[in-house]
Amino acid sequence: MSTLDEKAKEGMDDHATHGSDGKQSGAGGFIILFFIIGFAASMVLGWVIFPKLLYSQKQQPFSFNHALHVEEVDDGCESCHFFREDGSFSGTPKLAQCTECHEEPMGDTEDEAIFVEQYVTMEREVPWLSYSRQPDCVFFSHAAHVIGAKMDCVVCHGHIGESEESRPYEYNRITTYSRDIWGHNIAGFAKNSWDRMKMDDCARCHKEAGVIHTSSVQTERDACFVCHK
Amino acid sequence: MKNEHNDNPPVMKFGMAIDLDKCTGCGACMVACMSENNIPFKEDESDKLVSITWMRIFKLSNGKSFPDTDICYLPRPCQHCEGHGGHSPCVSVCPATATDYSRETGIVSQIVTRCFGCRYCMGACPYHARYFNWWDPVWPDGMEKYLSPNVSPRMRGVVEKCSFCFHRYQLAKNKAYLDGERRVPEEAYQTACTQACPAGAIVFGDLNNPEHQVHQIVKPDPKHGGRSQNPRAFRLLERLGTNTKVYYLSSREWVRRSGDNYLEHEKTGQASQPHH
Amino acid sequence: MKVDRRSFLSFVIGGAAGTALSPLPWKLMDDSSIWSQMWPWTPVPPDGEVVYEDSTCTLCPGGCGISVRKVDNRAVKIEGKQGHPINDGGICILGLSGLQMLYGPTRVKSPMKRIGERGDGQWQKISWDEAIAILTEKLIDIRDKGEAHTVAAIAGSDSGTVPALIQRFMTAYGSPNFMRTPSGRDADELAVNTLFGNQGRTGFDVENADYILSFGSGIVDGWGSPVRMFRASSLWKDKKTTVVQVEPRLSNSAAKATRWVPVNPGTEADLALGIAAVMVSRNMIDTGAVSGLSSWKSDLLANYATEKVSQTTGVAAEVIAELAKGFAGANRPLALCGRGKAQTAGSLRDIAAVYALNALAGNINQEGGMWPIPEADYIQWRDVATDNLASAGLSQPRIDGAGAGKYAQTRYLASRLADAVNGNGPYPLQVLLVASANPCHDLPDTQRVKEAFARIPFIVSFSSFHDETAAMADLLMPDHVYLERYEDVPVDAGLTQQMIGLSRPVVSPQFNTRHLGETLISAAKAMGEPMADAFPWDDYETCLEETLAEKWDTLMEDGVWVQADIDPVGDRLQLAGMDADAVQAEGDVNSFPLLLLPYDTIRLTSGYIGEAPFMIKTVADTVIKGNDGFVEVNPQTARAAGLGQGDMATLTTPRGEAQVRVHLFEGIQPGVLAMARGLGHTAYDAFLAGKGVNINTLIGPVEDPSSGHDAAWGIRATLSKA
Amino acid sequence: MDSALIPKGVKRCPMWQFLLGLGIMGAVLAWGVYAMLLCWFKGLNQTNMNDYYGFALWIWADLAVIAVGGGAFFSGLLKYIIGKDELKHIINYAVLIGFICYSSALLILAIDIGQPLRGWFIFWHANVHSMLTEVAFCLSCYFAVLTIEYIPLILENRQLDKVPFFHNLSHNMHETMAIFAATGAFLSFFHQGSLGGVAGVLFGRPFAFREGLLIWPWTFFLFTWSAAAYGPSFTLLITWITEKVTRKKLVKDNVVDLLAKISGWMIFTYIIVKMADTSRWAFITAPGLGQTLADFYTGNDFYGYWILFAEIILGGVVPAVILISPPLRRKPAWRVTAFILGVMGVSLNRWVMVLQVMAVPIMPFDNWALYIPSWQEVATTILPVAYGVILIMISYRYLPIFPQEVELNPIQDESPAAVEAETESTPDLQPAKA
Repeated sequence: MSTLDEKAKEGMDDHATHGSDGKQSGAGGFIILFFIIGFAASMVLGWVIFPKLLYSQKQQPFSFNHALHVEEVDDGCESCHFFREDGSFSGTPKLAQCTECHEEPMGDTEDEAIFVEQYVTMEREVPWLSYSRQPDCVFFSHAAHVIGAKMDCVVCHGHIGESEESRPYEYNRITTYSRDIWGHNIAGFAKNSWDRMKMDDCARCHKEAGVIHTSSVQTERDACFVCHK
Repeated sequence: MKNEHNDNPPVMKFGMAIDLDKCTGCGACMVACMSENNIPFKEDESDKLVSITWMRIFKLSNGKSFPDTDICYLPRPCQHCEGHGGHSPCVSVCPATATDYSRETGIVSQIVTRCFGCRYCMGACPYHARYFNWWDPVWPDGMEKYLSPNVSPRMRGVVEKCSFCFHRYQLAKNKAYLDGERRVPEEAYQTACTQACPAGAIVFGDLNNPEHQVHQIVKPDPKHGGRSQNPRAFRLLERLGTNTKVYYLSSREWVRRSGDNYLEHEKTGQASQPHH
Repeated sequence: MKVDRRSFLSFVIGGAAGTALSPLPWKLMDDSSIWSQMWPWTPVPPDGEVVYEDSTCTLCPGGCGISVRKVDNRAVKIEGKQGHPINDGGICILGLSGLQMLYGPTRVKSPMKRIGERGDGQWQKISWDEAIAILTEKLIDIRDKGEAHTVAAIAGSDSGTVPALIQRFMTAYGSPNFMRTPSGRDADELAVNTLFGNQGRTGFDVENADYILSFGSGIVDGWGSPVRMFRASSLWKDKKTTVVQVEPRLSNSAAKATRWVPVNPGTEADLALGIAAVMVSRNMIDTGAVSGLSSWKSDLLANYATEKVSQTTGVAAEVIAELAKGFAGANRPLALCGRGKAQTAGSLRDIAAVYALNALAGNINQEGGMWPIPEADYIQWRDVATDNLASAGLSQPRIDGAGAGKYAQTRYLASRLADAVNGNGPYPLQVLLVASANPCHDLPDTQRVKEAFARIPFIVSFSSFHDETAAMADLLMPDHVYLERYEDVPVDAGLTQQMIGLSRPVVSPQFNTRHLGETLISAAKAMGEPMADAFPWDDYETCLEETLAEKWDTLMEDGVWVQADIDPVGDRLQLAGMDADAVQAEGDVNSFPLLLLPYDTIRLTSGYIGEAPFMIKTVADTVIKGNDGFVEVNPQTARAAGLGQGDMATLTTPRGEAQVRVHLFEGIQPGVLAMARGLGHTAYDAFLAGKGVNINTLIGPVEDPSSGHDAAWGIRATLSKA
Repeated sequence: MDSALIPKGVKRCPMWQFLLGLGIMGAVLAWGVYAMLLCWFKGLNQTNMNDYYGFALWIWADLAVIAVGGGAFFSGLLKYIIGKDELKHIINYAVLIGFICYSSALLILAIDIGQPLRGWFIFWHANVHSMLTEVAFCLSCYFAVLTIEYIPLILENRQLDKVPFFHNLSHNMHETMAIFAATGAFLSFFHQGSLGGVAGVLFGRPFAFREGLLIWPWTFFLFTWSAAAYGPSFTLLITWITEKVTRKKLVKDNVVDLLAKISGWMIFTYIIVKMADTSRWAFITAPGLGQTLADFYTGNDFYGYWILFAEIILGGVVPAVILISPPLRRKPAWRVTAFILGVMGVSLNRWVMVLQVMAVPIMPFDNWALYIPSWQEVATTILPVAYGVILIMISYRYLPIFPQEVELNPIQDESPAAVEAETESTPDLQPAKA
């Protein structure tokens, strides 16, 4: 007997046995109560438990003090996060950049010790977890935004430059996206421009900035290949 | 940026001219494309109906018997049809807007992460320029090292096709921003196949820009749907109204005739009967 | 409180409503699609800084400059080097596939010794020290017994420092048996020696010629320096240069030519001499560059009268006259020879006839003409001091018979190696060293070659790849691949200049491999005096830098060193070498009524490099389908055999038999079959192994009576329904 | 044992027979589900589709079941809007068959797409220019309508009907059924049409391409028309098979005759228009693009002129003539032959508009691509047939599908000897629907 048959049969039996005594249990109050219980339980599940299950955290290899570094360097963010000659953006610095200053331990913090012992002396790249890495299908041009549109880093990256330690890296267990991309608020609300970096957010900002072109025949918006690869 | 409000960038129309008299069928364009665009491969690639080759070389024959036989090779990238106002055969049929026509560049884009694999576009394309990922791409252990970060590897179950190496335009634009230039120079954006072709048979550039070599070769006639005014030039299946941006050149009449369907009495290059 | 069905239903409905109003279903739906957009098993190539590193490609003798794009430490793309004198940005399909070899699964990843039976593929990883020890102990042992000559080496080239180190190693060791794998170069060197009286090679100024008469040369199928020839072919189109291709089959080169002249297989030299006869009889020749014309003339006119030649070659008399007129009447005519990629040596007669045609047209050392020029001689090492053991070994005859007796002018005869080892040689071989060569696939009559290899007690392969020869080896000492090493690359391949390219390490070695030069130097040092004395360098890089001397800086800067003005080795051609009989295809006409010809295509490799997956992907489904290889047949011939497109057939030659599929092709003469060279690998990986038929299993060497070179251009065959 | 569930006044086969039938069909279903799971987990490499055959057996099956499922909307239109009241005796079954056809179509689509998890993009990121978007929206909406039309039928189950809420719901739904029928007809018009449009808009493929009216190519109207024409034939065919299997008369002759007549006239008008369309395409459209009819029907091993003959004459003219001729129509053998030919004809039409469209080479140097489906494709195509049979079996057993059944089959004897076999020849259903 297939499962379908069984189900059908069970359903029938159910109707056959309970159908007759259906009339006597007419307590309407209970019915509403059960509705409310079901409703509340699923709301708690969906709004509270589910996000907890969906997101996980990882710690950075060691804590990085942006504020301290910004004070030390001359050129602000661009001292370490700069444009290469071909117009591409360097992103997270490589070890070689760090060791320009950190050949020897600078300061006596625990993080500095980890950095020097485990990475500088071992000549290993630091496996930083990038909060704002877009998925592979996205082509994001820093040049277009920073040089072309003269945007500030803060618009997308928030005040990370003022941070004194590295916050945990949160990511979605299903997609492995950084939570900074998908958005911190489970309902999808974004207070700040950097709270979420999904495609709609790109589009919204482009619209606000008045840089929406009508190059796409299908959408009358920016063509797909502007930001995708 | 505000002052550029609704100020659309210059309208370009990237296209190609492929000289079939020069093309030797060597296959360099195919492999240049594969290695530029992270195209996967399987143990058996001899079934050409399931073999992803954004650039594919067809072998044409004049159909005559020995010793009057003649053959010609025809490299076929995506033709980047403009159709009527950007409604190329594939673009208008995609139900999820995964493929699109850009008025800015004339390039037909394919966003594989949007595509859900219905394959309607493949049915629509008369050039068979679209390929479905029937399998998950797998690189033998170690070989994934040569994958380029500029082109996202595709997953199983989506359609992909030639992009005119659009990522190279994106990168060239980065450089242009850095250099404070508004336009990408001709030599800064060339497709991988153009660059590799040892016979120099492929010329790529902006068909709208009279300074570009491709414009000078093709001499597109805007009054007649972009038809070339070069007597050696033809487009594949031009009579369907696909309005492609890949032009072919040949001094051999049989080759030009092979590029389209003609009734017996019709002259090669004759326009089709208007049917719209 | 009794939970009845309706309460439960109510609970479920409430739950459903709540769930719908919570992010759970919507986010799950969205996330599952995002998951599908970035499946963890789809690789995400890491981004980084892009740099280009220039080097020289050594996958074929073409000598192209390459620019390798790297992202951080990964090589991601090979492109042609802009402005390089040979390829100026262009690149061929093989060069483009290099990274699949670098990172591919067929690399030999460390030195290994055989532990199973030969050919079982059972290996044990060993250290380099152990590998060197095994090799040197073996060699010392043999040498001490006074049998140094029973060690032989076979290599893909004899020019450049690495082949020179092998040769030096052999000399110091005391063996005369260094062999180069056969190619058109053998015949060319012999022809220059015979016709111009000096050692040298030819260069062809193809770019400046205005009438090309090609006797089967695969101008766009990989002949000479392939990318240079592609560029020349396009240049000819622009300049409207006449190109005549004489060939039995409509090859790509024939299709690109202005005119294709189908000719009976193997009669190209007859046609060349027929044309020469017309030119001589009509006095359309330049007598200044030839000697011996008067005595040669009468024979020529008698033996190569147009009607007779027409009979032999199948080319109409008026076509012969037209060709003669066109060739002789052109300003800068140039005749080329060497069938396909010139992968076999060919007969002296074939090559001499064409060179004579060039001389008669007066193009020797002229713009657009043929240039007999010296070989590069920048390797100036002090002579090897040989001890008694070495001298004794060196005084022995070569195992292949080259350089003595009737083959006195011939340098190498690797095509005779199998025969010699299989019992017809002067002595048995004890050790064979194999470098950048894959004789177990590339030499004709593969079965006989493998038989011979089975007889050699100890084989060392320096191959970077698990190729067919490595499979027969006892010790693997893998070389770096070209993208991991320094090497000088002297380019000849028909160039009219002397050119040296430099291969540079683009990436650090991926595996535990070692530069062959390094291996030789350390092995020699390990063997002690007098071997060590012949290898005074600390390492290969020192050797290379010292050898290149003043060229080193140029090479480091430009990647290529060019010397344009060269004194030719001769300017008068001695009319000789053409009186031998034409070399016939092996086999009896009655039992084997058809002729099988190998053909070359640029999409398949020649030499010891196996096709990369990308290359195989471009191969048409009329060349291989699944694992089946195809044979090209004229529809008329196929019909007679009751065969149609795609049918399985048995192809039989005097040397072997293979199951093939039929591809009907109008561009091939009835009665002639053609099959692509370069397939039918048994080694390498699943992307290559087992695909198609190795035509070398069907063709055997045919000796050129005047040189001993393999002059086989085809073999007689039958084709029947399988 | 399930007698309480069986409608009043009718006889049903014994439980074991019913379960045996379910078991057999369940096994077929399981085979299809296995193939379906293979396609989902391993990908579409399980099929023999390829880059030349992006659409193949499945899309054909989709188009075919939707075409023959057209009986639901057209019968509804006739009954509720036009007012052919006799049809109320068959409308339930028409709805059920429609429901099966449309749910099957949706299932097949979910298997057919390469990325099922992203299937909802067609709604969320819809491209309004695409015929497929139109198909997806109208198809889903119409499926919802069919579900709504099917629900009151379920509620008529003897036990469910006892619940006052369900009883009232069912009653009220019946009242408003005309609205749903109208909605359904409207939606059907568009999605049937847009399925025709799917092929007709392909201006890169002269074999499929048609001129048309506004944005809709002629195939749009032809598809709608043909679904309306052949759909009732399919409903009647399935009814006939059901009658044979149950060995009972379920629908009165006058009802069958009326629907058959309407179907006949519809087919007749359709086939005239179809011939006009074919001629225009063959003599004007295709030659205008440099192609002749021979380009589409010669030079390969399968697609010959026979297919044109089979579709238009055998599958169009012949059934039309039989069904509009009263004497022929009233002979069951002729009538059923006409139904079979008609269903074959419309299925062949859908085959041509999917498979042959893909097969014809357009570039002169290209080749015909022929294709044989893999077993996974066949199994997943048979899956909906098994599912349909099971649903019919269950529905027939427990729901009063045929209002005239009680009247036509009065129960004389209450003894259990009078049993009816309803399961034996279920496989008969497969060829008719596949």
